[in-house]
This record gives sequence, C-alpha cells and structure tokens, in this order.
Amino acid sequence: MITRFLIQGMDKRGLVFLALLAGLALLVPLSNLLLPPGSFLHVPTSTMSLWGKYLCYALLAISLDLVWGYCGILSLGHGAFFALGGYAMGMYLMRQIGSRGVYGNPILPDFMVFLNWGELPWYWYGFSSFPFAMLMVLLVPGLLAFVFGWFAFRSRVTGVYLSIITQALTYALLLAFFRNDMGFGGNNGLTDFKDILGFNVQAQTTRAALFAMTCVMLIASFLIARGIVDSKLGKVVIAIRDAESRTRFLGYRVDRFKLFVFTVSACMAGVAGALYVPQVGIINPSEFAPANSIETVIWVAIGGRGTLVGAALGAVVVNYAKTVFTSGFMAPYWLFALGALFVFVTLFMPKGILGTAQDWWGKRRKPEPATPVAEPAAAE
Amino acid sequence: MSQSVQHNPALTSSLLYLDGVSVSFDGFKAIRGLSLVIAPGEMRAIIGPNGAGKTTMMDIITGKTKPDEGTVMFGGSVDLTRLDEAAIANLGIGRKFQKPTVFDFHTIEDNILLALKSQRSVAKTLFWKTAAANQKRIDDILGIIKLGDARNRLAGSLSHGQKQWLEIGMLLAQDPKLLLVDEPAAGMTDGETAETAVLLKEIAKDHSVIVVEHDMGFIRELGVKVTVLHEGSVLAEGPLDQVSANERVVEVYLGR
Amino acid sequence: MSVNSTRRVILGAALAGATFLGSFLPAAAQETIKVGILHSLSGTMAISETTLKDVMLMLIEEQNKKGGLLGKKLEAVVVDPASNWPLFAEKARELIAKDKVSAVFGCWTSVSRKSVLPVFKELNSILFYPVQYEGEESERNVFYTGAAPNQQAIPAVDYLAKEEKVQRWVLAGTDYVYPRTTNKILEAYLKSKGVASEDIMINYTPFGHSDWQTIVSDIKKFGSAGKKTAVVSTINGDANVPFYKELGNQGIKATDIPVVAFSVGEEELAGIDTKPLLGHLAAWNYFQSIKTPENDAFIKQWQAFTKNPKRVTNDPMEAHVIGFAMWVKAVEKAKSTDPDKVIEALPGIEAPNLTGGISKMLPNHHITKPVFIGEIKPDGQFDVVWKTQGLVPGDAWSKELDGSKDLIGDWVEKKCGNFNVKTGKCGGA
Amino acid sequence: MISIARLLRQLVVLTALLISPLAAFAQGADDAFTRLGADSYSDTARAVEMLVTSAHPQAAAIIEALGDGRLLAGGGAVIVKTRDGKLIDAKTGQPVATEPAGLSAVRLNNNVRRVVQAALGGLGLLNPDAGKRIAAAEAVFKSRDVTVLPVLEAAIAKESDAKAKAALRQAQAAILIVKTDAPPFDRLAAVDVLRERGDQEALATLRSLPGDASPALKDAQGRAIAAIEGNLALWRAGQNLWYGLSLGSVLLLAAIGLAITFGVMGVINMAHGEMVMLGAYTTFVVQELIRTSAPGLFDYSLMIAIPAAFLVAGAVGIAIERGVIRFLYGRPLETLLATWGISLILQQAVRTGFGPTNREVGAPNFMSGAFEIGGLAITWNRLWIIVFAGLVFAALLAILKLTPMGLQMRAVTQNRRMASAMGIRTGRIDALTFGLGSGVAGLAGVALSQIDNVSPNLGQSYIIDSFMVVVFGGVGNLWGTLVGAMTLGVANKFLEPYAGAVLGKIALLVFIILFIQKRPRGLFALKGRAVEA
Repeated sequence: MITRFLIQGMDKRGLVFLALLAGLALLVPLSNLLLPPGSFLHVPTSTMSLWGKYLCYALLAISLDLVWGYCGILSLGHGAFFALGGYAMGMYLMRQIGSRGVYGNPILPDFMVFLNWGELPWYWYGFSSFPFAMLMVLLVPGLLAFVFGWFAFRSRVTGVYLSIITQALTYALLLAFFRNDMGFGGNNGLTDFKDILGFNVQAQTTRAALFAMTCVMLIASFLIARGIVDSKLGKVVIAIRDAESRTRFLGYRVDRFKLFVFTVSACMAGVAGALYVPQVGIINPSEFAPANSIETVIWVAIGGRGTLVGAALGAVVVNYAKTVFTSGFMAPYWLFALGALFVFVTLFMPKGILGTAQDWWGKRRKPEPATPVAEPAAAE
Repeated sequence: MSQSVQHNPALTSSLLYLDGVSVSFDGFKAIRGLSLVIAPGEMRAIIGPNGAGKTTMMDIITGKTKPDEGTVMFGGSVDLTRLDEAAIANLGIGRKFQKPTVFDFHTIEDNILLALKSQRSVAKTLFWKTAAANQKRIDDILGIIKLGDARNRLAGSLSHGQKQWLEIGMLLAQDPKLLLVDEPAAGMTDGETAETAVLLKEIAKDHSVIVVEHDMGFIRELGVKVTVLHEGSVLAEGPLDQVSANERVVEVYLGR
Repeated sequence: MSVNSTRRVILGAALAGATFLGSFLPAAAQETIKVGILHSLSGTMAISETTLKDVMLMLIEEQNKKGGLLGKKLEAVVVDPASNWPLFAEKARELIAKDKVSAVFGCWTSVSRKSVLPVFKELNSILFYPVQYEGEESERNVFYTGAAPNQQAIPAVDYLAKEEKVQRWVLAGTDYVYPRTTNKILEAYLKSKGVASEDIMINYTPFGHSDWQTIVSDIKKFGSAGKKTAVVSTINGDANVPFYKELGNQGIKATDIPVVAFSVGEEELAGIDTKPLLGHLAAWNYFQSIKTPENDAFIKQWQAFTKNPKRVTNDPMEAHVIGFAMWVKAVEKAKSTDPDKVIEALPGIEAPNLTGGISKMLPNHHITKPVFIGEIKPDGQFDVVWKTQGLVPGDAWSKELDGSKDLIGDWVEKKCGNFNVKTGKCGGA
Repeated sequence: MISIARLLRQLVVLTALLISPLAAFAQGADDAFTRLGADSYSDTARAVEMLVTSAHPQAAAIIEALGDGRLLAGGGAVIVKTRDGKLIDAKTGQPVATEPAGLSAVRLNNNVRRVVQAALGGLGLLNPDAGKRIAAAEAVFKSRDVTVLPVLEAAIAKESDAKAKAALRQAQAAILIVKTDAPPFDRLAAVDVLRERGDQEALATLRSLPGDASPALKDAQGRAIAAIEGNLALWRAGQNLWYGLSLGSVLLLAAIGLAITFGVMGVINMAHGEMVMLGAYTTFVVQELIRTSAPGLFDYSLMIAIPAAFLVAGAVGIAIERGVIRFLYGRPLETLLATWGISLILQQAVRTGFGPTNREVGAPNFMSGAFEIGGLAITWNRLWIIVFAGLVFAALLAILKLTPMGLQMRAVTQNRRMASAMGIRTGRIDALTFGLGSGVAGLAGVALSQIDNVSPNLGQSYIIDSFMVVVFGGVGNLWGTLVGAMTLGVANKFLEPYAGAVLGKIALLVFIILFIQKRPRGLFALKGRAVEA
C-alpha cells in the first residue's frame, strides 16, 4: 500500500532512478556471484566494490542536496557527518577483530597496543555490539548536527557565514582526529578489518551483500528525502530557501525547520559513511578534510541541485571521471580535466547535468517546480 | 514597563499600541518617540516621505527589529518586543512587504497553502494532509484575488501586480487580526490600483489594517484616518483632507 | 508495487546496468609483464612521490633495454592515487584486478600502506614499500625496502650520545604514527641508557605546521639548561622547510643544538637555503654524496633520464632500486611472476645497494641496510660523518616496546608475520 | 674527543706565552700536520689542540681556514687556501705555486667545528676586536672552566670597552659560582652579576651552584633565581605577544587579498591560495634570474619581486575575472565551484611547470638572523613581514578610500546598476578590483616565500585560515580583517604554550564557531536595513 502510494506520488525521474537502483541491488551481486568470470555479463568484484563506493558518495550527495538544494543551507562540512558515521562503523569493525590483531590483544585494537594504551577508552565501550554501533552511526552525526544547528540557526547565522563555520567545524574535527591522543588511531585511522556480523569483509559474498545493502539504503534514503520534500514541510523548507524572512512572517519557526532537515541530512550522511568504510577498508581523518566537503558540493552542483536524483548522478559521474582520469596516460594531467569540468559546468550548465538535460529534453512540457535557477539564500 | 501602562484605558481598548518607541542604527535614529494606537477593526493609512521610518515601524511591530526603548503592545496585553517574528505572526499579525515577496518556486496554490492558518510545527507540516475545508478556503481566496485559473503556475512567473495580489491573498489565508500592508499599489496600473483599493476595503470589514502608501489617490479611495510620519515620529493624524491641509505636512512633502 | 510494474522496472534496470558496467570488462590477455606504480602525482604527497614514479619508469626502461624479464617486455602501469587514502585502495585494486600487474611499487605514508594492505592480502599480490617507517608490521604480501626504526633512529641516537655527548633530548615530530612510534621506541631506548625523564622533551605538531616560532624558542630554552642538547626530528616533509628556516633565523647552530632528522633528505633540502643549517644531521641508508661506482652510475643515469643535471637522488629512490632488482631476481629464480612463487622466492635474494654493499631480503620481508649519519653541507648535500660496520638487518618488531619485543616475522620457517618466540605461537600474544 | 674545557686550559698556557713577549716555537706542530692529513675527525680535533699549544705562527690562519673548509691536505702536504684563492703552505707560510695532486679539503663534523670555534674564540680573549673578545667571553661563560680565571682577570683589567668588560665579568662570575674555594664575598657578588644578566643561561649557571655552598650564598642564589624567573615570565608574555603579532601579520597578508575579492566583491574565491602561491613562485623566478644574470642584486631580489608578484598574480586574477567570474555575478556560490576548479588547474599547472618539489627562495642578508631587545628575541624576517603587512594594509586602505578607482570600486560593489547609470564602466572596475585582490595575494606570496615552502601546495595551507580571518573580522570590512588576523594570531600564540599547537588551533576554531553565534556577521558587522536588502 505504502509503496503504491509512493510510486504514485513519484515523478518519472524518481521512478527511473529507483528502478535502476533496485536493478543494481539485485543484478550486480547476482551476476558477480553466479556468472563465471569469463562471461560477458559478469561483474568483477573490483568493479562492484568501486560502484559500491560511488553509491555511498551518491547517498552523501543526496543528503547534502536535501539541505543545500532544498533548504539553501550550504554546508561545507558535510564530510564531517559522513566521517563520523564511518568512524562509528570502523569502531565496530575494529572491535570485531578481537584477538586476531597482530599483537593478539583481545580487547585493545593494535594501534592502542603499540602506543601503550593501558585500557580501552570509555567511548569505545559498546561498539562491539552491532545494534549499538548502528545506533551511533545515526546518533553521533545527528547529535552533532542538532547541537551545531540549534545554535547556528537560532542565532540566524546564514549564507557564507554559515558555510564558513561548517567548514571550521569539519576542520576542527580533522585536527582533533589526527591527534593520536584522541584514541581513534590518528592519521592511520582504523583499518585492517576482518569481520562484519561474522562474515569476512573481504569475501566476495560479503562484498556483494554490502553492495546490495548500499543500494537498499540509497533507495530508502531517497524515499525519505522525497517524502520530506514532497510534504508540506518540504514546501516550507523551499520557502525558507527562497524567502527566509517571508516564511518567518508567515509564522513558521524557520530555525526548527532548518534544524530538522539538517539533522536528518546529517544522519543520512552518517549512514553513507558507515556503508563506505567496510567497502573501502579504511577510515581516517582525511575524510574530515574541508576539500572533501567542498567536492561533495561540487558533485551536487554538477548533477543538478534541488533534484535529489541529480545529486546522486553528479556524485557518480564525478567519481567515475576521477577513476578514469587517474589511470593511464591522463594520470599526471587529470587535475586539469577535473578543474576544467568544474569551470565548464558552472559556466555553461548552471542547473547541472539533470537540470540542463531536462530543459533541453522537455522544452514543451511544464518545468519541474523544484529546480532553482539562482541561489537566493546565499546572496544576502 | 511601568505600572501606569497597565491601567491605561487607551491601551486596554486598543488592538495595537505603540508608545515612545525609539530605535537607532549606527547612531542614526530611525524612529524617535513614536506613538500610535490602532483600535480593533480600524483601517489606518500611514504616509510619510522616504526615510520617515514607515518600514522600520513595521519591522518593530512584526519583531524583525527590537526597539531601543518604548512599549509595543498587541491586544492590550501582549508585549511584542519580547516575541520573535514567528510568534508575532502566529498571534495574528500579517505583513505584506514593500517589494512583493512570494515563493517564486512554488505554485500559486502552494503559496496560499503555506500561508493558510494552521499548526506551524515541524511534525504537523511533515504529516500534513490538506483537508476538504482547507481546499475550499484556498479556492475561495484564489477566487478573491482572481488567480484561480493560474493556480498551478509558478509564482515566479507572475506579473508584478499579480504578485502583489498573491501576497494579499496569502495575508487573507493567514486570517490575521491585524494586517500590515506596505505600498500595495506600488508599480500597479491605475486599474489595478483601484481594484486593490476595493479589495483592501473588503478585507478591512473583518480585519484591522495598517496601509503604508505614497499614492495619495489610493489613500483617498480608501477614505480612512491617516497618520503622517516624519523623521521617525508622528507629525499629524486625522482624515486625509485635514492632514493635507496641515502646513507642516505640506512643508515636509514638498521640501520647503 | 504490482508484479507487472516490478518486472518492468527490473528489466529496465538490468538493461541499463548491463550497458553501464560493460565498459569495465577485464582487459585482454597480457603479452607483457605489467608492473604497477602506485605513487601520488597530485595532492600533498606529490612533492615526494612523483620522483619515485620517475625512478620506477627509469628502472623499467633499463630492464627492457637489457631484454626484459623471462623473455617478455616489462610494462609500467602508472596510476595517480592523488594523496587520497581511499583512492590508494581503489587504485591498488584496479592495478591488481583490472590491469593484472605482477607486482606494485608504491606508497609513501604509512596510512597509504595501511589502506592498500587489505587489498593486497585479499587479491594476493606483491607490494614493494620504499620508505622508512615505524615498523611493527610484517605482512606476507609486502616487502619493506625502507628502513625499520633499528636501521635509522637508534643508530642516530647512539651517534649523538657517543660522538656529540648529548645528554638532553628533544623528540620533535609530526603527530602521526611514524613519529609517535619512533619516539616511543627512542624514549624507551634512552631511558634504558640512563637518561632521566626530565631530560627528554617530546613535542608533536600537526601536518604542514608552518609557524615554528614558539616551538623553536622552547627548544632553545630546553637546550640552555647546561647539558648538551640535541633534537631528534621526525617532522614530516612539508613542515621541515619552515622549521629549518626558523632554526636558522633564531640562530640555533648545529654546534649548539644539533638536529638529526629522519625525514629530511636531498630532495627536501633542495627547497631550502642550507647555509645556516651547516652541520645539522640526517640518518639514512643512502646519501647521494657517497662515492661508489654504482652510485655514480646511478646518479648519471638519473640525471640523464630526467634531463636535469642538478636533479638529486635520495634514500627512498635507492630503496626502489634495490627492491626492483630483488623482484627481478626473484622472478627469474621462480621462472614465473605468479605471486605465490615470487613471494616464496624473495627471502634470501641478494641485490647490490648503491653504497657498495649487498642487501639481502630477510624472512621478515625487511632488508639489510647500512646506516649512515650525514651532516648537511652548504650545497644541500650530506657529508657522511659516521656509518655502521657492515649491514644492519631490519627488525619488523621493535625490541624496545613491551608489546612487540617477543615478536618476530618469519615467512620462511614459521609462515607468519607475528611469531611469538616466548609462546612459540603465531598471532601475537 | 677533546673537551672545550681542556682546550681552554691549554689556551691559558698559550695566552701566558702571548702576554710575555717571548713567543716560543714549540714542538708537536709536525705531529699536528700529520694528523690533519689523516681524514679522521678525532685526529683533526687533536691537531687543532696541538696547533694551539704549539703556538705555531700560522696557527690562527690554519684553524680559521679549517673552519671555512679552506684547508687542504693529502700526501703529507697541508695547504691553506686563502680567501682570494692563493695557496700557502701551512707549515712554512710560503706561497705554493701549483696545487699538488691528491689534495682534498679537511672535513669537519660538529665536534671539530666546536673545537675550532672554541680555539678561535679562546684566542680572541685578547683579540683587538671587541666583538671577538665578547664571543670569547661567551665561550668561557658556557664552559665555566676554573683554570681560565687568571687570564680572564688579566683581560678584565686591560679591558676598556664597556660591553666587552660586562661580558668578561659575567664569564668570571660564572666561574666563581662553581669555584668553591673562591672568597665568599666574590661569589656573592657573582650571583648579583648573573642576576643582572638575567637570561636563560644565567639561570642555568646559577642552578649549577654546588650543593655544599654556604647558607648565605644559597639564599642569594634562591632569590636571584626567583627574580630572574619572574622577569623571564614577563618577557615570555612579551615574546608570545610578538609571536602572535608575527603570526597575525602572516594571516593578515594571506587574508587581505581575500578581503577584497571575497569581502568586497562577494566572490567566494577558492583560488585565492593559488594567487599567493603564484606570488611565491614569481619570487623564485626573480631570484633565479638575479642569481644567473646579476648576483650583485641578490639583496634587492625581494624588492624586485614585490612589483613582479603583484603584476603576475594581478594579471592572472584579471584573466580569471574576465574569463570566468564575470559570468557568475549574483551567483556567489557558483563562484566557489568555478574558482575551486581554477585552483586545481593552477596547482597542477605549477606542478607540471616547476616540478612537484619545493623550490628554494633565499633570504637576503637584511632578513637573516635575529637581534635581542631585553629578553625578546626578534628575528629580522618576522619583523620585516610585520612591517610589510602594515604597509600593504595601509596602501590598500588608501587605494580604496582616497583614489578615484577606490571610489568607483565602492560604488560598483554597493549599487552596480546605479554606478553603471552614472557612467562607471562596471566591467572594467570588476576586473581591476579582482586584479587588485589577487595582486595583493601575490604580495603575500613574496612574504610567505621567506618562511614557508615554495611548493604547489603552498596556497592550500592558507586558504581556510584566510576565510576564517575574513569571516571572523566581518565580511566587507578591511579593519575587521586586520583586527581579526591579529586577534587570531595572538590568541593562537598565547594558547600554544598551554594547549599545544593542535589543541590551540582546535580551540580557536571552536571559538570562531561560537563567536559567529553571538555576532552572526563577524566582528565589524554593518547594521541596519541596508544589510538585509
């Protein structure tokens, strides 16, 4: 019933996107596991885990699009929530290693052993339990976003000021997690994972399951995001983006709406991080780097902001381009190509790939309501 | 707040009561000792040259600007200086901006829907379902502002005059006790101006209204009591004919 | 969702997915032996790693001139992991799974090695890691051709204590694992030699730290307590230039407070005016200034290859030279590039290093190396003032740390990287 | 291994000989020459010692040459190469016509260098040059060798230069502190001399007072230490302030160009750091040109680089504005994306053109070294950077406030349409404003080349700090940028000694986040209706 309702409420673009994801979730793992490696339709494990990574980025991009594309909050620190979710997952995976670490210590992760930590710090308690870790994946980024947003939105910090303090937030976390004294493995981060829920993280079947899980979470997050933006709350949020003080004079508590969307988005980013870590096999503080967050913004802009599907598309396109460009003869020059791509898209495709394609495709049909041309919120 | 204010008959019988309000920006006194009383059901026109403090006065009433000193009371008992914009709006004070401000990327219907009197909390909006009564109210308003046929168009595609009307429609949807209307006739054709005046008079039947306007013809059509602001305080008050005969007012307007 | 629409959706997705993924099919069968080069060519680490990529290209070119390997030509596969750790893992996977390389030469920072490690284990391939590191690791798929702490840090401290009569120590480093571990080892070592706690000052700074005023003045203060003081620097590459500039400006001369560095080589000095740094030290297993026929030939070849007569050489470059020679010999010995066979063949393989000795691959996958202490000369080169008698075998596990003193790596006899000599078991404690 | 103490003891003998006019030619010099040829550090050090005791007439010249790396040895010959390139036989002092084969410079390590310094310094206790006498006194102060005392006292008696006399007295006091059999009154006086000196080394010397000293002496020592420590703590606060101002001036330089492009024009210019980098590379190129074509001008290289860097970075800035940014006005966040792309391109372009490794930018003489004011150690390069930052700030302020171009810039940024209607060519002004901001960033690059890496990554390390400074100070206000930079710089340096470099920086970032809650538009925010419009 509910799915039928959602499907009916969904535009064509969303449907294609969901169908594609559902297909990927099902067919890629099946093809990887069942077809022989020589077969034309066989998807190699490396390709599958690569696409798993792209899809995690797509989820992160959707979460950013929710706050930026719809609410006009340009977060230059969304990587922080992604990384926190990743760390929560990483801590669970570290605890699963148990006594199989190189020093064979049943409690302490290796990096704590060789830096002479006497006992497990209190904030590592509980992470051996999967449900607890999953709760933390949502709670830690969500709580940080809630507290940060509570102050920032109440104080009506907007535009570039907000962007810059989100950047300060992720930069401060970057520095903090780099410190070995924090007990998160310093620069090396958390790595060398063995098991997830008792399954070997490197086994082909686990990878296939993780890939499918990523697709499922992407579908779920997309549906949640769609549900939010299609509700009346979504209309309020777009109203806030386009005319914040008007919305306030209509009696809406703008700060609470922003806080809600920001927190939901941070939780989604956390989930993306949690799925990312077992697939790439490492989480380290460089995920907090401000450059990463800026890049996420660029994915969304390239795909088309305020479209959700476009954000996911942008993430996949840019990262796929990166994969291609960083190999072969392009390797020393790929930054030229990537930089030029960013300049090109901003100059000639201000609505992103999806927005431009849509304009071009459906000139005769009525335009989609949610695609902003300019960026009114930050122009203040 | 002094004790005497509490037992002031002018206060208790008023809808909106401003007394001795002052505010300054970086040393510039935008409002100085402004006092104004609006009775329930009254429609009032406010005129004054540029920089007289009209918009700042509206900012103070709607909570956007906090006064440095003075009393701002609503309904005789609520201190507006302590509330923020959203709380004031929910008390029943609606505002139309000088420059028409509608939600460009929403349809006209959605613009009205957003303004419609309802619970404004996050949870209520997330799980909102438009009931039949709401839909009827929206249809009625669209009829009043003559945009019923354009209900699915994006508000951003409307003409200037239509946007003014849409904004007035949004005010109606809010169903406020008091409407603050900033230059509703600005940029309108003569025909539109006349229609707007009719619309406002219609609204004033069951709402209190404060209209800020430059267009004397428009004010004359409204035919209500006029307050003249100058350099942040009240210069004159009374029917338009009386006010326009006031020598000081003429001086201020013509710059002699 | 109705059955009908579900089917349609899946079908559509399948078609789209198939076309999408079609472009990733494995490459055609190989006629060459491929060698992966996994060094950052952009981002923060490009400064150090780009050179190593060029060295590898030169070595491969040279090997091909000699007729290749096993009758096949070598083919270098260059990728750019862009100083981005997850990208390192992705690129490693691409090299092994897609390009089917026989071995990979790459990584610089420990975190990049840690990030690719699971990939090499999973896909069973070979990584040659050319940079000095903190030790505490011995993996089946990795061959460590850089220095372990006992091949760099401890001899340097011994030299200072003996030759310069140093009694007070500043251990300054960038806050990451290599300095942390090295300093931990050195602290334990110094204390075992009778140095009091108050005579050791440990300081950590973030990556790329550029304002050294406070720390240099603290060092100055620490050094004026009447006892001879030295700084042992594990400061990471980029932060060194401002550090040395500040030292020079605050007038700290090597004769007052010598600084011995483990991460400063000829390449780093090329960016600094070295005149004020005369006499500060570095400990490495190779210096460009060492006069041997092998080294002269190598420098000449390198400068010709880069078409730059001023191009300098450094220690990690030598590590790649040795590592590559060892790999070539092992492949010839195994008569195959099959990873299992090569991994088995490698321990015991010997290859000449550039300083006149013969380095040997040990069962713990580290190699034997000589240790040199050099003083900085005004021309940016080093003057070797001390060297070990013979070669020092690399310890995978430090003897100075409680957690690892009983561990050894032995992939020949015990078939594991963390054999505990006390309990006689593999798997740590 | 030879201790300096032992060397100084032998100096006493030597000086005694020098004081008496009978300069005797001692044996052992031959042995010294053999050792110099042995290519062993310990032999070389021993040889220096022997040369000093032998009172060989060439001793000073030989030791000096050794210190400079001008002493050649090999095949039994030892030859001094004079500064102007002539060869002199070390043993005989006779010129040598042709360089014998198989010679190489005698190598030094730190230990030999120290011995050489001590020898040259010790020889200088009675040197005619007052500066050398002071250096010699410092050497004695550090060695605290009791046996030098008689010579020292003789030197004090002869000394006429006030500064040198003070230095010699301090050296004497240092010896008296450790000389337990000295008259108690003299030792008490020595404590006072050290107390007056009042620096870190005086403290170290006072602390080395032997434990069996008399209660009176111990008491005096305790009071002197307390006094010095109190004094030093004060100076340390001053030093921190200085470090803070110095860091602040670096931040100011890095941020002030951004205050124009971002603050005034509203372009979120992520390529700002690359403009700084271009300035640094311009400095490098200018220096290379000077090195190869006009080495005499080296000390002026930075002066020449300043206009060059301004022009190069400014020109690139104008190109970026005309080529990309002018299409993006009114879409500030899009400028972020485009300039981010440009920054990637510029970085990689420099990496391709100049190579990925650091480039060396030398310091001219006037920017090298340090001087002391009281307990403050001030390095010349930092001082010049502060001065430079001040000048750039003043110049920029003057351009904006006093010139017609500045007036037009302000007009355009405040009301583009109005300015255009009044006949201002807004496009040209936009380009010039962006060029000005970029050019100023280039100037920052000249300064940063003196304290940081000149590498393609240079800009990246300053971009975040720059944005923090501008936002903290208040967008659109140059004074805000100045106060912001200085506040953050000083706060950082006062936090660093307590919290460490990393935690200090984190604390500052958290402070900025909280501060923005309190003042959502920065330190120097504009108020009123205009802001919201």
